[in-house]
Amino acid sequence: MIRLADAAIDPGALLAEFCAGRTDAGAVVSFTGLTRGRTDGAAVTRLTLDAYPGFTEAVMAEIEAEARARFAVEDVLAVHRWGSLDIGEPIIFVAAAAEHRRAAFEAVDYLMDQFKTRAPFWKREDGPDGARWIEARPDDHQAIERWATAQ
Amino acid sequence: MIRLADAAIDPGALLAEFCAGRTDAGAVVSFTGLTRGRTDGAAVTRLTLDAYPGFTEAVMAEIEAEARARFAVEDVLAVHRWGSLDIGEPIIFVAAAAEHRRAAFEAVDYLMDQFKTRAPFWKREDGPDGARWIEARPDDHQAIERWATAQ
Amino acid sequence: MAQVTLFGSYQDLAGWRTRAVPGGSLGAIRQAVAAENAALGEQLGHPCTLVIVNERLVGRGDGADAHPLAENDDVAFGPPVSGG
Amino acid sequence: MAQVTLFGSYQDLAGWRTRAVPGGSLGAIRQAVAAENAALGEQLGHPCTLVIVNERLVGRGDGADAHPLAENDDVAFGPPVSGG
Repeated sequence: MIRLADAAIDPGALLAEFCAGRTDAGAVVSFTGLTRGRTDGAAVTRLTLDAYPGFTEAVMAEIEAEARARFAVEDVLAVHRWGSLDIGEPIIFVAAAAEHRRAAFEAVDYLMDQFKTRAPFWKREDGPDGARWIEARPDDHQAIERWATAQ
Repeated sequence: MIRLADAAIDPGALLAEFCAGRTDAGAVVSFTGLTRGRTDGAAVTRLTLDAYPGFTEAVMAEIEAEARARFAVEDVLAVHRWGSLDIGEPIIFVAAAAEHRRAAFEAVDYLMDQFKTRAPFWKREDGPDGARWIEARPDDHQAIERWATAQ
Repeated sequence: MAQVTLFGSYQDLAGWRTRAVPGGSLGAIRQAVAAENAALGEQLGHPCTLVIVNERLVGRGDGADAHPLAENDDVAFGPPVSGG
Repeated sequence: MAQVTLFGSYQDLAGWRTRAVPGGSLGAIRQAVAAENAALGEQLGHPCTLVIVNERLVGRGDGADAHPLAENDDVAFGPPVSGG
């Protein structure tokens, strides 16, 4: 399940909802991305994420389908925030449930690597030194290569 | 931070508490272990975890210190339930916060592998076919070997 | 005329987000934009630029130039993305 | 006399959880238990058994036999563990 959220997301509530009523999955792994007050040494006061509703969910849903096909998971949830975010606010919540923990870890790891380089969001950081647009980092591009050869 | 809980633990509330106020950590990874209604094909109706308060936390704290020394994490939390659990109830919640996601993933992965084989808990599953004591699985023993050579 | 939307830094470069641009193909749209703003026109042709028509990715940069457009198609150009 | 506590399956095997057992070393405690319950005595000597004195791990199975005990020491024996 993929959701695009234009208001604050609540990782605690999302994890509680995702765990509720599960009696077959022994393992739930989650990732929460938070807006940092500093990147590469520069202060950040606000983060703005642009998205293209319709297209953005479609690409995320493709990535979700890949993860479901690739790992022995029972369920996957990804909620991505867009709009204007304060420092410390959650940007993304991703969770996977599986019978055993390895598949849950790998699915969330995979989803995050793919979202970082492929999910259509455009990020602008505002700080005392002005605004700058953020692209995927070199280590994000390296990270995604792990999945080309692995299993 | 290590906690031993003799009453129900709430992964959503723990994740919310763990994320709150973080402005330096961009990444929070969590693991939640849930009581499964079936293991290796056998139905389970109740899980009982025995622990040795004092000793159990001390071993968990040792493992936590290893993880903090080994990975670039800002914070680690592990809450382990003991006592008598219904199917679907959380057994363990582990979370790590880091500037970048790789360290957070690896720390939680490491903590779970170590807890599975080293944390002093004794588990009994009750089901229609009687009771059985559970030891770490062969794949848990394999999992822990990954950390002997890695980085 | 196609409705053209720009994302991320392309908006700042253009000074607009959405406008109607005449042209029967993506190449024609790019040329119309480049005639007015050479720097933006160059960015839209870059091989990393996502070119999206009616919410579907149709190619990257000037590699999508041949793609024909119908009246009222929604066209979008986006710089390299960074989710999560 | 040391207070001896058994964990996990050892409790089921013994039929008790905690009792006072006389003996000036862990080996003596093991022998006292084995005299009463040979199967349990053998388990306590197994190289995977955790042997804990006053909340500190002092060794495994009969490898810890030489460890001396003081009056009122807390001794615990646990089978292989499985957290998480």
